[in-house]
Amino acid sequence: MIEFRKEFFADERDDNLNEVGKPTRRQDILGHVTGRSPYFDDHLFDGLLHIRCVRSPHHHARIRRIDIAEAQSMPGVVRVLVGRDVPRNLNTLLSLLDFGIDDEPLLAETKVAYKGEPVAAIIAETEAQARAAVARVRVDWDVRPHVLDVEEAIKPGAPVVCEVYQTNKFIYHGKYDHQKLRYGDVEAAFARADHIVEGRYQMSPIEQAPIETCGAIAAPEVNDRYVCYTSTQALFFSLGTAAKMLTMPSNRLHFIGGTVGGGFGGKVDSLHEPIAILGAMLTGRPCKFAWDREEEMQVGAPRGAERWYIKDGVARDGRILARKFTGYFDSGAYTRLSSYAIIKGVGHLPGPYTIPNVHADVYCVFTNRTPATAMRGFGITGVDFAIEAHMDKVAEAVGMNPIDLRILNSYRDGDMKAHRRVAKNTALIECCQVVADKAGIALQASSRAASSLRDGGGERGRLPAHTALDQKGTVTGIDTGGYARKGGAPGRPAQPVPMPGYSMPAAATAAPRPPAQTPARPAATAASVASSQSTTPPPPPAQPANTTDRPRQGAMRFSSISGLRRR
Amino acid sequence: MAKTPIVFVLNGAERASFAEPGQNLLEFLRRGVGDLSPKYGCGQGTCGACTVTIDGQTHLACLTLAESVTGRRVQTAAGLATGATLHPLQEAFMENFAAQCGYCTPGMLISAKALLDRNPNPSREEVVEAISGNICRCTGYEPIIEAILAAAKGRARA
Amino acid sequence: MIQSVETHATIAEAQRAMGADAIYMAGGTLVMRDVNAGVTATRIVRSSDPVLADIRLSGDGVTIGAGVTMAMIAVHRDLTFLAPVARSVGGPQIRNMATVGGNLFAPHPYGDFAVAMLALGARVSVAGQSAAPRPIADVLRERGRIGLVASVQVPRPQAPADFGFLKASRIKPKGVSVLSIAAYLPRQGGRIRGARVAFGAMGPMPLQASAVERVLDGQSLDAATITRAAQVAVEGLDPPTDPLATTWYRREVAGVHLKRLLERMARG
Amino acid sequence: MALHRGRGFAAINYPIGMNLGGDPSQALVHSNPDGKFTVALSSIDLGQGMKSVTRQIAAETLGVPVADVYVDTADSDTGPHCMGSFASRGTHRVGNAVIQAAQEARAVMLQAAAEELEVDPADLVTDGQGNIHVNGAPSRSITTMAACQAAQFKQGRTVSGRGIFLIPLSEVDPETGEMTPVSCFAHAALLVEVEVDDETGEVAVRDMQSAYELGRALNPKLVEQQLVGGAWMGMSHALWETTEPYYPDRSHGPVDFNHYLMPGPGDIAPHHISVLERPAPDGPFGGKGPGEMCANPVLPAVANAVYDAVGVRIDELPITPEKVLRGIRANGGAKPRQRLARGAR
Repeated sequence: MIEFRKEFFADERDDNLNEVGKPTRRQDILGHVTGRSPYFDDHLFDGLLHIRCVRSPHHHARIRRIDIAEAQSMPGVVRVLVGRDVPRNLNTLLSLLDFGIDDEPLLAETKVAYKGEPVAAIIAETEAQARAAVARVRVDWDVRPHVLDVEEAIKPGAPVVCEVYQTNKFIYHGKYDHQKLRYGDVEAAFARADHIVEGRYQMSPIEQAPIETCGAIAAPEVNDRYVCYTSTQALFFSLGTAAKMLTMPSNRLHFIGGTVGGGFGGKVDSLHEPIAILGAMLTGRPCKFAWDREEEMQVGAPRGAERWYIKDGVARDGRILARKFTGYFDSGAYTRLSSYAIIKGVGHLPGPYTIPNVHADVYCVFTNRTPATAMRGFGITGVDFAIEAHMDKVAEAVGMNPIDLRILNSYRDGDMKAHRRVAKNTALIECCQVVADKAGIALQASSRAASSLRDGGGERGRLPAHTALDQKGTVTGIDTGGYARKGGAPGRPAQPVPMPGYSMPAAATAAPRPPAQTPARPAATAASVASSQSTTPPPPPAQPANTTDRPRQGAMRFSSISGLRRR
Repeated sequence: MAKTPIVFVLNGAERASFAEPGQNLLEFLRRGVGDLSPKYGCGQGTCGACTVTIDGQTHLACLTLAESVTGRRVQTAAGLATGATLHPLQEAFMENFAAQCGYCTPGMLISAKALLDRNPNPSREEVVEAISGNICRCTGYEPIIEAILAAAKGRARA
Repeated sequence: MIQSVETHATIAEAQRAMGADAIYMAGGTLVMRDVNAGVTATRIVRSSDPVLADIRLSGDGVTIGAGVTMAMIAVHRDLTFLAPVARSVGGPQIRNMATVGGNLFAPHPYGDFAVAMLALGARVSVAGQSAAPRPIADVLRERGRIGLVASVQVPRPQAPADFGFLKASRIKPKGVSVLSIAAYLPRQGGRIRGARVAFGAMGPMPLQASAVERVLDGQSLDAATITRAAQVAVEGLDPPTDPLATTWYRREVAGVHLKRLLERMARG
Repeated sequence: MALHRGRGFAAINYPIGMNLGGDPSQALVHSNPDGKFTVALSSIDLGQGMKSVTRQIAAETLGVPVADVYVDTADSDTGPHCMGSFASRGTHRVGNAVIQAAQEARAVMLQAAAEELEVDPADLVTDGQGNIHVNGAPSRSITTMAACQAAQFKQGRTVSGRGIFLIPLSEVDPETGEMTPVSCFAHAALLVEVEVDDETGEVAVRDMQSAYELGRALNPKLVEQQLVGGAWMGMSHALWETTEPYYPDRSHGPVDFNHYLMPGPGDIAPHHISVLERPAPDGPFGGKGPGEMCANPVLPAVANAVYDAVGVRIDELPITPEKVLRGIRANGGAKPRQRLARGAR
């Protein structure tokens, strides 16, 4: 039930290749069908220890005291880990890319911000013994008010979820409490539109649900190194995160993975590797830390729920004149990757259409739920649902066939996009035409004749003469890293280097890697404890949780400082 | 806690090992016996990744008490091939691209084999029913159904 | 955490070995899940009593050992009326493991076979008790303290069309119950005599729909009767909200599914 | 009771890769003395086929049969740095890095061959079957094995190559959102047909017609795997999946696959796929990466189809029977729209 329509774009392709384009069998298929593909847990160790976490039963609570004495004396228990055992117990994933402020402990010490947040880890001879000991850790909780809805969370007086971000909003560019997209003037265009179409769209939190749950096994290796077998989707991301949190040179870690039982975005958070390695460091024995299915579903980070409001101004003939978005991304209790998903999502607006006026305010909101993370289509799937459900309403409002409406508004080669780059290599119109044809839907003559290669550019390729700007949501005193550099790039960001089809990618000049910083625990946690006691009155616009001159942290960082190669 | 000695037949060969009290068959096979082909997916009996046959009937190893296989015949995906010769289902799964991450594949193959062993020429509906206790997150099931039907057809010709 | 596993030769001995620190394991589909999660007793008690696997026909009834699996019922030539019920439980692997006795103890939303047992007016023999078998409704109500089930005695419908079963689930072909319904409608001279209708996943345990039974009794299974039965479907039911559906939804569709089941039975 | 058929449509584009920190990936390629190659990566195969597609890319670039290449993934001691397998970046980023590495190794192999054949390496071509010959003169040839043997045992050359792919770092303007978000886009359009039960609110997907444009299909069977499985996941997101059924309330969160709902093999519908290939100028052999975007059009298409069938707009996912039933009740019954019927204008 699949056909390859080679007649489309045939003159842009050289199909005379030896191996590319062939239905070659998968290299890994023999291992899969014989049950011999080595996933992380398919490595046997004598004396393997098992790790299970003690988790918060509350959405939001301060920790008065953690009593591990009884658990420590349970049969089979080798060691109990708490936050102070983690050399550097605060991290944000994208710190490896110089983006965001460390906001999340590996094991919570002073407070928990979501139900299921780990506060201790039991290391025992058997999994059953670890489970039994988990039940014997006594935590004295001071339960606090919590907030679960994104729009409630950003109201004044809402409980502060994450101490680093006092208004429950991630700070972009050290400047705004949301990411803006401004292209043209939507309000002016709404005033001259024939139809205004509005909608509200809500995604649900979704579990990546790989059949293999997340986990890692770490063991002492010869030469004073540690080997870590892991289900990670991003080997060096996990290695870098572990090196940072354990303050360990990256070359003392030997990560092995690469054969993973499904990921879909759920295996990038790098929570298992540092705990498993820490266990191996402190016990001198191989340690396994993996989620069971219940944890995978409720403690493992889901696709974050997004809420989108869309307002369109539409001309009688179906042309969309203006589109305005307000988006709330439910990041849960910590940042993980949601901050970046919004940047990716904003670069995607207003969808594959050429609309002369586009406006978006998108907020990364902290709530007392399981932190969100990547999932297949991260940053895009939710807003695509909103856009395309909305397009159906627009079609109805102007009385058009929904496919004709898409083709009429579709972007074409040469059109200017709202993120101020020219569209190229587009093919939306052809996809629409093929489906309409297969489904027996009669399109307008203009839709049938349309092409991604024609009628783009020109007037459609020019930047708007006027763009309405504003300073709404200004924040001061916060530095959230490279992407969040205060003021950002004033002019024209770097253009991509054009690359020919099969030629070698332009040789990249490797920027010198900055030397590893000596880890130092930032003052953020301690400083913020006091300020979060009150739920009222509303905190003023983000007080500095970190000073702008705080050195960037990290045992190993992937990115050259953003902007080093800025042109 | 006394461990229990267990003697059973795994993929045609007699095996012996010790089980912890309350240990499930999945953990016993993997860590006690070293057969890593059944996979842990849930420990709740809801995903089918640990499917094995016991005396020819499919069971969920995670919900089976290890000692209940004493004296019985267990088959896992690791025992499907005969020497270097793959089972027709394995060939069909390779040919039909019926696996992506491969993690559900061993359990899926065992469910499919149990079907073909009792019904060599199943309908599509019977295939669907036979794999309904095995969850796949990657493939959308269609290539797996196709592979099982193809294996059945190949066998019918042979 | 489990410290020991005991296997007893008879179900009566197993009954005697039970205690507050013990859990009885039959097919394992319910108990092993708890064992894996570490939330259970310290002793597992089992029984190898061959009588548990017996299926004995007697006149117009059948006695099914508590250890008989769903798969055994699904293929038994004298139990074809129960085959659709057995096939609705779990997937193929679960059916090879799950037992008739265990199903009586399955928590919401499981226990579809028990729904059928309730509709058929089955009686339950408890291990080590010489007293007469007890009505299943009592056993379901007291299932936390009833003791071990040895067997279930089930009347066999005189006509296959007298018994019907429906399970509504979100996933096909294997999904757990949004609700399930079993109806036993013996007919004499075209009139229903002694109607029994039971719902699953509509309360803390399988529940008998007395209001529906009252509407059906003495009537022929015609459109008007079916409509009236559907209207009172939810009387006496107490459906919970769970990840699959809300109380509201279950109440809204209970009558719809009852109507569909009764219409199917009316068609024969 | 009535079952109502409805059709819904959606069209999307999808950005390939991410624009954070240059999004780099590296690859190393080297040959054994007999001309059999290994590609060392730290990239991850989650099932999407990373090992398989990079193997084909390496073989194509080296000019050797695919059987002469194996890909080893994800050992941090041997595989060079890669950001990871996410953001649809694998095929595009890693593929480009493999091309660069394989080109370097190929250049050494051709140099070695040239020395043996006493010709200019620029005049040599590979036949993809394990031979190197002078362009236009197939008889003046040497096997890749002989060339690699000569390089390593006679000439003292390493038949190996290093590759990296890095995009220019891109700032994001805080005032306007100006940025270079990605390097290329994939596209899709999809029409779904559903059947809605107006007494229970249950929705069944009956048919899907799609067109996906994903650059060059580097391996058509791997593409098919992604598109079939991805569309299944899309309908699953649309109609079934949630970890918090009563969001933003956190109660009743599922903890197993009996309560975390995904369509079973009995819920799937025929999916008629058309693949269009407009090669990406910066993609490996023009490939883009179909892995993530294939699910996206299904979600809105299903929502639009439900509206078409019974006149109920569900703007909150997932589209449960309860939401549909409540909508039908609120409207005073099903209100079919039928705007995309066959032949409709």
